[in-house]
Amino acid sequence: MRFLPYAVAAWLLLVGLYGIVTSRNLVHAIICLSVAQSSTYVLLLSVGFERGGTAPVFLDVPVGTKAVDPVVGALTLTDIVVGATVSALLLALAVQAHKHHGTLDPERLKSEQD
Amino acid sequence: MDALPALAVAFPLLVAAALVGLAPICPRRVADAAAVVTAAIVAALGLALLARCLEGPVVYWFGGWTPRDGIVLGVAFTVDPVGAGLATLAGVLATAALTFSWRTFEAVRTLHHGLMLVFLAGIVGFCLSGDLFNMFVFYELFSVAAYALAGYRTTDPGSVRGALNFAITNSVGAILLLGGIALLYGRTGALNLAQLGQALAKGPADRLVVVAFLLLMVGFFVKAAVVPFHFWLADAYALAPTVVGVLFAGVVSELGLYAVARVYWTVFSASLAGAEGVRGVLLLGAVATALVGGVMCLLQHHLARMLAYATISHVGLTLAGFALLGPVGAGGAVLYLLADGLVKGSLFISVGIVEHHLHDVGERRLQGRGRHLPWAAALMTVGALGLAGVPPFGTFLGKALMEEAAFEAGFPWLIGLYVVVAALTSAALLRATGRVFLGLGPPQAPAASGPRAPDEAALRHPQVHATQVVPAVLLLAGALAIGLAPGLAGAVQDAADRFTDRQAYAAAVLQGARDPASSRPHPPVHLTSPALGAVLSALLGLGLALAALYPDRLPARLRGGVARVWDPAAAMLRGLHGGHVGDSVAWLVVGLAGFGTLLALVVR
Amino acid sequence: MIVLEVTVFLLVAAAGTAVVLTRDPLNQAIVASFYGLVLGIMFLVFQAPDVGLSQITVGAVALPMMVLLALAKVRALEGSRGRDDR
Amino acid sequence: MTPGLRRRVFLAAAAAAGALLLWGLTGLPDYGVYAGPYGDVLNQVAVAERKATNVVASVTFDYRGVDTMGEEYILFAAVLGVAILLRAQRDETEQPPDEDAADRHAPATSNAVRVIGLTLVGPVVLFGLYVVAHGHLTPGGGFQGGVVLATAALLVYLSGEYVTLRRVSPELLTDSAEAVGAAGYVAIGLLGVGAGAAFLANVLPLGQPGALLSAGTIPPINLAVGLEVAGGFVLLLSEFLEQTLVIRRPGEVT
Repeated sequence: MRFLPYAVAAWLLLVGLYGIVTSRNLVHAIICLSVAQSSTYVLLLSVGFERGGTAPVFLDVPVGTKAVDPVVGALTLTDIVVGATVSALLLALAVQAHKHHGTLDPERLKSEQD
Repeated sequence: MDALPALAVAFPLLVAAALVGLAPICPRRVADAAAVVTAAIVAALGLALLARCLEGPVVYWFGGWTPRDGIVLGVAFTVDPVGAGLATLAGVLATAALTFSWRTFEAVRTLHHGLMLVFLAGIVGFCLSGDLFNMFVFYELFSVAAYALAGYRTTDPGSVRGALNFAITNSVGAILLLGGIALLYGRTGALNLAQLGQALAKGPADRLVVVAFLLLMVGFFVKAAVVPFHFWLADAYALAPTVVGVLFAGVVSELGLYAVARVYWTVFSASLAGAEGVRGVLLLGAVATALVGGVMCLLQHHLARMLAYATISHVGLTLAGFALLGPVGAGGAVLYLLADGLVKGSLFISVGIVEHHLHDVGERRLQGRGRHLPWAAALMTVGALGLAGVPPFGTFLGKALMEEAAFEAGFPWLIGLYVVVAALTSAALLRATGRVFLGLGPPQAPAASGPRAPDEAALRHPQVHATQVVPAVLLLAGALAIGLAPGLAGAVQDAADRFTDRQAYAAAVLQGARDPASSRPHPPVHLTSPALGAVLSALLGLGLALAALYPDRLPARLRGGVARVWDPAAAMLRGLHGGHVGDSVAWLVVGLAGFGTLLALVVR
Repeated sequence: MIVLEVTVFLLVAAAGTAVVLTRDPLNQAIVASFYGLVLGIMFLVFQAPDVGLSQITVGAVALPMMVLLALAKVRALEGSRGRDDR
Repeated sequence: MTPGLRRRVFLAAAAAAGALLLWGLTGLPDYGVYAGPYGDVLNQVAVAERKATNVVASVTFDYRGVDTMGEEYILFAAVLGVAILLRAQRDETEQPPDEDAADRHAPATSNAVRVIGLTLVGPVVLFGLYVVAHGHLTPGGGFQGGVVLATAALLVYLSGEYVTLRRVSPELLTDSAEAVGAAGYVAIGLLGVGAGAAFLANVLPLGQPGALLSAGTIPPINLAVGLEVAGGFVLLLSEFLEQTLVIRRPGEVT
């Protein structure tokens, strides 16, 4: 339990990368990238977590109540936006690639030298 | 309060939004002019910042959140001459590239200009930032803009594949980067570089610090295209539109190196100080990058791809300067990086001129067809000399400093690396220049396929426009000016002393200390033997180029011997660089494991 | 509480793995939507409701939607390509 | 590399990299223990200093507001990129759909779905606006609310009212909403410079914690972000939608 969420983060990263490396479909690879990206959300939020802390919103609870770190929350928010927008851009590129090459399979998108 | 650092980022962002918002009613010429002027203003702001931070870093707290008792609450830009210099370089290259594109570029309405300005603003923010997470944000900002810019030349199907590979591999790099940031934050509860450095300075590096350094280093190395993280680069850079390629090759790769150096000296230098082996690990990456890039460069016949591999090999040379982990090497690396960026930007424009007039960039198909483009020929030749680091180019001065540092640090063999690699890249360029513009070499069998445009195409554009040539000439002039400016070597060494002084940086950020630090007297740089080395590089390059053009004139035995070694090696290297995205990511993980194992071994 | 946390962590790891192992992109988009939801719940466990809310709107709705639309586009292209060949 | 070789190379390297990562991760404080000073200090001082009860909002839009400005422009750049990529392609191959064409090609929708979908639009829009407006008080804010607002547009589509969607959110409107939102963020930042303080300084009256009109520049920034995110996401979705619909030919309507 002491390191479980950290281990989950490492696992998500590697399993996402495994998906990209073995992928036969670019759209599949893009979703795998978003899984790898989600490892950072898990890692950031778990390092900022404080057992027994509330959410850092002091509307109903007074200031001074033990609360979790608000900074990692803000960082993860940014991270989620970045991940989503990169995925959208990649999807558009994949659609383009399909238009030019007639396939989404990276094996068949070969580099033509010269 | 003087808002200059914030304006250098906010101004291009504001113009970008305005250009996009007004796209439907904004005439094309107005948008063109606005983009060029904005880029030029950013360059001027960079210069103004550079002038201001010579006496110590300029620290700018967004929202006015100055630190309390050494605890940083907000985000700071910490501008020093190195960061400001890179920001200026980006502004200059963007101005040149946008001027070049004035006549050549069919923009999708004005959206493209908006994207270019966001790209520029991201680079500037990245160079000025003094906060690790903020660096990540700006890193992603210019990267996302770059992915889109790399992929949208719909006439070349390869550019989409290149952009995909680029975006996926670099996004994986960004994930590693963020993992490193999370590790450091979990340990120290800080994101400001200075505060992080203070927190880590309390003890020697343990496993968390080693892995955090590894993740940050690899994340930035992906952008810099250090071997084996470089497989994405050639397609992305070579197939991007010229206006984008100028910035890619000129400054973006270098940003990755800058970031490793910045983070090393502000955050990790105290805790890794005892580990001499770190130097060896970094040098290993540098040597591999320089050699692989140089050999691959020589193997290319696509002019832009050639420049892309030249970029990789020179990243290796620059990294070698930083890897010596001393102020002299760092100063040389910075100087080299600035001058080399200008030279490569100019070369990319020259290739753009060739492409614009001949509708092709394949060296063998173009044999002799560039005879009516004397400007491009001259630019390419002079640029090749600049790449070789011949005096009085700025690249020469930078290399001289790095060689001196290598000698003093006990790595004299690095000097040989500089000579050989500069010879390889300049040989490739000289060979191509000779073939395309002078028609040298035995006639090539005309390629059956390929975009061989009829020569009337060249007749339709008989004139090379000033907007195409002048930017390239000015960039080369800038590279010369860096080499000739009196006193620049001393100023750069002062800047490098500050860049590598963690405690002074921390004091300036956390306590607002702004001591007019006494500049250490610098011994004069030895120039004679580096000059001989540079001339040797250029001659070697010329010889190699001629040998490649006229292999039949070589003695048969020599030719056979070379072919036995060279051909299988070349075939293997070519096979590795197939442009498969899975390969890029697999090699990235191999590099992560390899560098990680080495770092773990040397830091123990 | 601890039991809940461990369950959610393991569920996230399993769902992430399932997303990767689902090789058909159309099915994968649906699994990914579920994964987005589970992640959102994990963030609520982490006492980060702001993040949970955006994870659910983005990860469980917007992103899978874009994937489905991109796939629809690709299929349409394949359809027209098939017809042109005939 | 062949697929099999690539996979083996990856697995070997990933085993080593995974071991290294775990080795480093065990150097972190135990899960549930927060070591650093940053968050604790902010939890103590932020409500008093910023009068915003949601500390995450004051970090996002004030203490670290420049990060969020960068983030908004990341979205801006990505949306621009998608638009450039897909529009260029559209210009090459297809005519933009005129309303008849869209009407003909859009999938048929049952009346029940249509009614439910359209009935939901109102509440979803209201909820989105609520989330944007209360970002400084409760969890939520411009980003989350903006995405919710964009989903409202999606509902319109799901109800089969694609033509309506085209009327409600033509490119011009969404483009400019996005641009105005992005420019608005920078403009609010410049407000601080104009007032003689730093860029992004919170120079508006702060009010009292818990009130809707409090926290100075945080609600206006939230509004700019909400505008940009809603415009951006509608644009993203409709660019992909456009792709799907334009390409369909009469024979393919299901």
